[in-house]
Amino acid sequence: EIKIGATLSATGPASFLGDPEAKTLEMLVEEVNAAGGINGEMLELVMYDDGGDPNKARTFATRLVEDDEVAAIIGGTTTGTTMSIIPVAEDAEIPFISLAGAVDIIDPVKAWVFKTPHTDRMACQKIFEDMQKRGVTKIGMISGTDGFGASMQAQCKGVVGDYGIEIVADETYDPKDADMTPQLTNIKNTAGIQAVLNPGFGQGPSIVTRNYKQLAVGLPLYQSHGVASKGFIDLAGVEAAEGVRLPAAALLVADILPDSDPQKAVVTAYRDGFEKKTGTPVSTFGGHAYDAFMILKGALEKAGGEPAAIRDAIEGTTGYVGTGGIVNMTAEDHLGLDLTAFKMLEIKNGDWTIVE
Amino acid sequence: MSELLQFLFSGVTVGAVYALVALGFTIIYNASDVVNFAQGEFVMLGGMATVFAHAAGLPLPLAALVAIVGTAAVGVALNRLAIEPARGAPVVSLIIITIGASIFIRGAAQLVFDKQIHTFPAFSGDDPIRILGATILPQSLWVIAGAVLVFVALWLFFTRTLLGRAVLATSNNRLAAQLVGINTNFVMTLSFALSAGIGALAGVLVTPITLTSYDVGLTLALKGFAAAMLGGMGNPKGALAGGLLLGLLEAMTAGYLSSQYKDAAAFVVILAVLFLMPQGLFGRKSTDRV
Amino acid sequence: MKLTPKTATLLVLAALVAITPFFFPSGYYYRVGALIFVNGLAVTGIVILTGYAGQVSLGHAGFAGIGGYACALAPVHLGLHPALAVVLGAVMSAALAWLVGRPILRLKGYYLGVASLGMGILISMVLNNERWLTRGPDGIDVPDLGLRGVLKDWGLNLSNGEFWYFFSGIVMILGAWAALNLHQSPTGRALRALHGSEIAARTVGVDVSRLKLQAFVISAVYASVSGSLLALQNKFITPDVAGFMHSIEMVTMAVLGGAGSVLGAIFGAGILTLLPQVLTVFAEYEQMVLGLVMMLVMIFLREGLLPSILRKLRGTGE
Amino acid sequence: MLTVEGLRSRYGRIEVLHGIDLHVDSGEIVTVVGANGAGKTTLLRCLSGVQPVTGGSITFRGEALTPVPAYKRLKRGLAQSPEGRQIFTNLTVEENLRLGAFLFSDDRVEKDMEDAFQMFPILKEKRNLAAGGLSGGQQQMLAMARALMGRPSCLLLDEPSMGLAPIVVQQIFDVVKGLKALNVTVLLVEQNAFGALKIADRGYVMETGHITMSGTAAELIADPRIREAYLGI
Amino acid sequence: MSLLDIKGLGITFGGLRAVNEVSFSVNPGEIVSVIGPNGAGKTTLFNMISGVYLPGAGQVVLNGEDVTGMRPDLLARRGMSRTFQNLQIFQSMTVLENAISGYHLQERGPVLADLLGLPSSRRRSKAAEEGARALLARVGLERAAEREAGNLSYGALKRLEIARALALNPKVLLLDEPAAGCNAVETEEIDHLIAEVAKSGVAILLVEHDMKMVMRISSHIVVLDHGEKIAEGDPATVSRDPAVIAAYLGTEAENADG
Ligand SMILES: Nc1ncnc2c1ncn2[C@@H]1O[C@H](COP(=O)(O)OP(=O)(O)OP(=O)(O)O)[C@@H](O)[C@H]1O
Ligand SMILES: Nc1ncnc2c1ncn2[C@@H]1O[C@H](COP(=O)(O)OP(=O)(O)OP(=O)(O)O)[C@@H](O)[C@H]1O
Ligand SMILES: [Mg+2]
Ligand SMILES: [Mg+2]
Repeated sequence: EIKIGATLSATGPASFLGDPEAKTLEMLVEEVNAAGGINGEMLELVMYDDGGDPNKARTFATRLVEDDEVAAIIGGTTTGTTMSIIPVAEDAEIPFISLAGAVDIIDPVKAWVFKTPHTDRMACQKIFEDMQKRGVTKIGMISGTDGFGASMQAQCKGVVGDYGIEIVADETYDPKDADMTPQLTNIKNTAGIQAVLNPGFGQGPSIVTRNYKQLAVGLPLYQSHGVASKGFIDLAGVEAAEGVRLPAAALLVADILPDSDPQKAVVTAYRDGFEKKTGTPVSTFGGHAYDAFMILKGALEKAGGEPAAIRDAIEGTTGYVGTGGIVNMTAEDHLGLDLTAFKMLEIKNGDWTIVE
Repeated sequence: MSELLQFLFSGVTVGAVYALVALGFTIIYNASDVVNFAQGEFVMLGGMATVFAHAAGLPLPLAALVAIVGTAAVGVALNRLAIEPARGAPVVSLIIITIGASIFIRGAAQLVFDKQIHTFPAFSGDDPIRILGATILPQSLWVIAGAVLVFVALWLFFTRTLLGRAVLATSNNRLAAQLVGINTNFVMTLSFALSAGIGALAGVLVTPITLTSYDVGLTLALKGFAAAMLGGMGNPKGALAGGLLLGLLEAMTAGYLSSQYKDAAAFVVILAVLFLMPQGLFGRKSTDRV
Repeated sequence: MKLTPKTATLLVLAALVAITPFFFPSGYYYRVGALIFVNGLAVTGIVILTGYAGQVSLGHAGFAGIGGYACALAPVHLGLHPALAVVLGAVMSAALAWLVGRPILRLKGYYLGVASLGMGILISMVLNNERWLTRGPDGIDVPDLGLRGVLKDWGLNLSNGEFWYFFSGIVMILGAWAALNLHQSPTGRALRALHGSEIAARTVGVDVSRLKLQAFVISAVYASVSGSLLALQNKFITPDVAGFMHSIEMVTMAVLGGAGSVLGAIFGAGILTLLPQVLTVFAEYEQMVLGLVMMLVMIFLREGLLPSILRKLRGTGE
Repeated sequence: MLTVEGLRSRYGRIEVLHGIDLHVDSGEIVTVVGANGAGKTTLLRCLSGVQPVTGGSITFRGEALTPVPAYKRLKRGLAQSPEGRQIFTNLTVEENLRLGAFLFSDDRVEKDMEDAFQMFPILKEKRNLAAGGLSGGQQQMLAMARALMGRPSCLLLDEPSMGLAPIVVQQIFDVVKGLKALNVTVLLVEQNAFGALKIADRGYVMETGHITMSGTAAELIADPRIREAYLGI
Repeated sequence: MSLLDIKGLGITFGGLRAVNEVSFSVNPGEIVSVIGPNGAGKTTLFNMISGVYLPGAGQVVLNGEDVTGMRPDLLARRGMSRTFQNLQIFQSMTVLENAISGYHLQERGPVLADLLGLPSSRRRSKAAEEGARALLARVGLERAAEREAGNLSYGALKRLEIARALALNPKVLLLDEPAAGCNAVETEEIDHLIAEVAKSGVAILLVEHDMKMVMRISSHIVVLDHGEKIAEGDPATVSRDPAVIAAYLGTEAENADG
C-alpha cells in the first residue's frame, strides 16, 4: 500500500479553492483503488484541512512526513500555505506538488517541489497579449488584497511593460468588501483608460463586475483565472458578466472544445465524474488537484513508492494531457506548462466562449 | 461632484449593512453586557437559509421569512443551551462561548449548506438609479430603509416600553431585576430571538449586494462590532450612526486616499473618536459612584 | 519545605517539557509540542495583561507579527544575527506598545477591545500591503537561528524538531517563571488591585495608568518573542501571525485554560493547539466539534479548565 | 404567614446557615439582629430566592416557596429591599420606581409613585437623574421605595436605615411601623438593633448561622446579654 | 497653618450645586466630622479632597501645598488615604492581599526586579505582609486573612477598607461612613480604633450618620446642608444648634440616650 498525503484549505478563506481540490483527490483515490490500485498496491490518502493557515499547513506537513510517513504530498491550496510546506518537504526529501498559483513556488526551482496551476505571471501575460491585440495601451487595475490578488497584481506589474501597456490606475479592495464603486469610480475617472483588469478570487470579482456595470464604465473588463468557474457568471449576473474576458484552462469550456483538441476527452471525463459525484459544478481548482494527482499517479506507476524515485519520475513527466494543458516537466521547469495551455474566454449570453 | 456623490452612496450602502449588524448587537448587549460574537453568523444564516429555501422552491418572501424565523430559533437555542446554563459566569467566559458558538454555527453551515458563494435576485431589480451622475442600486435603498426601520423600532422599544426598560434593568443588575419580578430568563430569550431575527433580516437584505457564503459572518461581526463601539455600545442611535460613519469613512478613504488603507483609516478615526469620547459617540457613561 | 504555587507550577512545566518526549512516537510530536510552547509563551503575556490587570486586548497578534517579521527582515536588511533580531523585535514591540498603550489604555472593557483590535489590524495591514518590505500576503522566508548548529559543534546533536521543542520549552518556562514572580510581587499585586477597583487602587497610591502601560508593554514583549520563535522555527512567516484570528486565539487559549493563572493559560494553549490535531478524525465536523468544546468548557468549567478541575479535585479531596 | 424550618444554605462548600427556624405572622413586624457575618443577609436572600437553599423549608401563606423562582415571588407578595441597595444605576430614579411596579400596569402605579415621592421628596427632585448619581442615602431611600412599589404583603428589609441621616432613620422606622396599619408583614434585619426592636413585635438573634435567641421585642430589649452584645448599653 | 486646609471648595453637577464654598481645616490628631442630611454633599466633598472629582472652585491645601485636583495616587504619596461609602474592595484577591496593597507605596519597586523575582522584591513584599497581618488583627480580621475578599459580609468588608487605608500610614485619613452596617458594639470598636489612630497624630476627617459615634469622638464638627456649611463647632454646640436639629438630627438626640 502506498500512502500519499495532502494538506488543503478545505475551510477558511480559501475554501472556495480547497474544497473542490479535496473532493477531487478523494474521488480519484477511490477510482484508482476500485480499479485495483497502482501496480497492485492500494492507495491511502491522508488528508488534512489547514484552514488556509500557513502555520497549520506546516504542522500538517510535518505530520504527513514524520507520523504518517507518506510517499508524496499534494497540497498547499494557497501560496502562503505552500511556502510554509516547502521547507518540510525539502528537509525530509519528499516530493511535493503544490496547487497554488505564485511563480515563486517553482522559480527558482527546488528539487522536491512541483506545481500544477498556471502561474499568475502566465495569466498576466495571457491577458496582456489579448489586450495588445485589441490595441489597448492604458489600463486600470483593481486587485484583491488577499494572497492571490496581491501576488498577481505584483506579477502583472512586472510583465506589463513587455506588452507596451501602462497601468495608470491601481486600486485594491479587501476580499470581503461589499462595495467597490469608489475604487471603480476613480478608475473610470482616470483619463485615457481603455480596459480594466481585476486579479482576485472569491466573491470580490463578482461584486467588482456588478459595480462595473452599475457605474456603466463601458470598457473591456478582464478577470483572472481565479474566477474560472460557472458560479462566477451566476454571481455577477448574466448582464453584468456580458463581455468579461479571462484566461482559463480548457476544463471550463469542455463542451465547446473542438473534437480535435487533445484535452477534450480528459476534461470531459473529469468534469462529468466530478459533477456526478459532488453535485456541484466543476472549477479549475479541482482541475489542479486532478492534474497533481494524475502526474503523481504516473510517477508512482513508473517508480514505485520510493520518494527519490517518485521525484525523478515526476520531473520526467512529458506529454501528460491534463485539465490545465499539456505538461512537459524538466529539471529546470517544475511546472511544465506554457501559455498555450491557457485559453482566452469571453462571457457571452451567460456562457463561456473561446476568443480566437 | 458626481464622484463625491458616488462615494457617498457607496458609503451609505455599506454603512447601512454595518448598522444593521451593529443594531443586532445592541439588544443582547443591553440585556446581558455580552457582545455576541456570533451575531455575524446570524446574518450569514439569514442569507444562506433564504438562498436554500428559495432554491427548494419557496417564493423569495416566504423563503426570507422562513430564514428569519429559523435564525431567531437558533438564537433562542443559543441562549437556552449555552448562555443560560453559564449564568453567573464572568463576561469573558460568555464572550468565549459566543465565539465558540460562531465557530460551531459556521461549521454546521458548511455541512448543512455548502461552501459555495451564493446570492439571490435583488428585490426590485438591478437597474441602477441615477442621481446627478452617480448611481445607486435599488437594493441599497432596501438595506438603508431596513436599517432605519430597525433603528426606529429598537429606539422606541428601549425608550418607550416597560419591557425595553426591563431589558436594560436585566443587564444593569440582574439580581435586582429578579427582585422586582422580571423574568430575566425570558428577557434573555427574547433578546436573543430579536437579535438573531434582526441579524437574519440583515442577511436577507444585504445578500443581493454583498453575496453570501458560510463564512461571511466573521467580517460582518467585526465591522459591526467596530461600528457599534464607535457609536457607543448599547445605544441604537450609536449603532446607526457608527455603522453609517464607518461605511462613509471607508468609502471616502477608498475614493480619495488609498483603497489599500481604507480599513486602516476607519480604525484610525475610531481610535481618535474614542480618545476624545471614551464611551463612543452616544455611549452612556457608567454612573456608578464611590 | 512547603511547595509554593510558583515552584509547583515551574516543576510541572519542567517535568512536562523534559518527560513527555519519551512517549513521542514520531518527530511530528516535537513539532506540536514546540507550537504549544510558543503559544504558551504568548498566553503567559495575556495572563499578565488580562488575568492580572484585567485589561483585554484583541490585537496582541500584532506584536507577534512585529516579532516575527523582525526575524525575517532584520538579518537581511540590517545584517543582524537572528537572535539579535528577536531582541530588536521585542524592543520594537515594547516601544509600539508604550506609544499606543498610553492613549488606548484609558479605555475600558469593550472599548479597549476595539481599540486594540484596531491597532492589531493596522499592523497586519502594513505587513500585508507593504510588499516592497514584507513581500505581502504570501509571506517571506526567515533565516535560520543557527543555534542548532552551535549545539552540534558542542556535541549535542538534535533534530530540527527536537531542537525547537526544547528551545521553545525553555523560553516558555523562563516566561512563566517571570510571570509567576510578578504575580506575588508588589507590581503584580498592584495590577490585580487595579483590576478589582481602579479608584481604590489609586487611593492606595497605585499609578494606574503607568501600571497598565507596564503590563501592556510586558505582554507585548511576550507576544513578540512568541512570534519570533514561530517565525524562526517555520523559517517562513506570513501576515497571518498578526491577524485578528490569532489575537482572538491567544485570548481564547488564556480564558479557556484559566486566564488568572499561568499554568491554566498554558494548559489552555496546549488544549487549543492540540485540538485541531486531534479533531482531524472528525474531518468535516472538526469546526463544529471545536466550537462545541469551547462552549462546553466555558459552560461547565467557567473559571477555565485548569482552575475548575483543580477545584473539583480539591472539593472531593476534603 | 412566613415559616422557615431548618433552613440551610451555603456559598460553595461553606455552609453559612445551619438550620434556621423562624416564623412571621401576618401583620407582624419581626426583626433579626446579629453581628457582621452572622448570616442575616443570606437568610433574606434565601427568602427572596436569589440564594440556593440546601436544606429545610420555607412556607409562605401556606405554600412551599423553595421551588418558586425568584422573579415569581414578588407576584406572591414578597418584596425585598436588598443589602447594598442594588438599584438600577444606569436607569433614572423614576424608571427604577416604575420597574419596582413591573408586574402592574394599572392606575395605581402612578399613585404609588406619588406616595413614594411624598415619602422621600428628594427622589421627586431627582426623578430624571440616573440613579447611580444619587448619594448613598438617597439610593437607600430609592431601594426602599422601589420595594414598596411592588405592593408587597410581606416586606423583607435588609438594613434599611444604613447610611441614612438620623432624621430619615426615624422616618423609615415610622414608615415601617405605618405598614402595619396597611397589614403589610415586615421582616427587618437591622444593625440599629435598638431602633428596630422598638418598632418590632418580636425579634430573633442570629449568631454564625444559628438562631440563638428569640422573644418579644420588649423581652429582648430587656435581656442583659442583648444589651451588652448588640445594643452596646 | 493646619495639616489640611479646605478653602471655598465647590462643584456642580448639571446645574446642581452639590458643594458650595465649603471651608474648614484639620490638624494632626484631630477628628473632624462632616455631618449633614443625605445628599448634603459629604461624599462629594471627600471625592474632591481625595482627587476623585476635580473641584469646580476652591482649593485643597495639604501640608502647605496646593493639591487641588491632584491625582489620588499622588495624594496618597503625600499622605492622604481614604475609605469609600460604596465599598471598593479588590474582590478576587484575598483579605490579606487587600491589606498588603495598602502598602503599595512602601513596597513598590522596579518592575524588572519584580519580574525577575530579585531578593529585593521579595524583601519588600515580606515587610508589607507583616504589616498587613498586624493591621488585620487590629480590625479583627486576622482569621479571615486567607479568604477571598469577595466572600466577606458587608460589615467585615467595611473594616477591611479601614485596614487598607491605615496601611498607607497616612497623615490625613478620610473615612466615609466607616460604621455603616455595623451594630452598636462593633461601632464602638471602630470608635476606639479611630480614636487611637488620631492619637498617633493622624488628622482624621470623618463622615458618619451614627450620631453617638460622632458626638463621642469628634473634636470638631462641620455640618453641611444642600452643599453649604450651615454650622460648625464642637459636638456640644452643634448638637444644640436648632438649624442642625431641624435639618438633620431630628429628635434622635434624645432617643440615643434611651
Ligand atoms: N458570596 C459569598 N461567598 C462566600 N461566602 C459568603 C458570600 N457572602 C457572604 N458570605 C459569608 O457568609 C457568611 C454570612 O454572610 P452574610 O452576608 O449573610 O452576613 P450578615 O449577617 O448579613 O452580615 P453583615 O451584618 O455584615 O451584613 C459570612 O461569613 C460571609 O463571609
Ligand atoms: N456624579 C454625580 N452626578 C450627578 N449628581 C451627583 C453626582 N455626585 C453627586 N451628585 C449629587 O450631589 C449631591 C451630593 O451627593 P453626596 O453623595 O455628596 O451626598 P452625601 O452627603 O454623601 O449623602 P449621603 O449621606 O446620603 O451619603 C446629591 O444630591 C447627588 O445626587
Ligand atoms: Mg448583611
Ligand atoms: Mg455619602
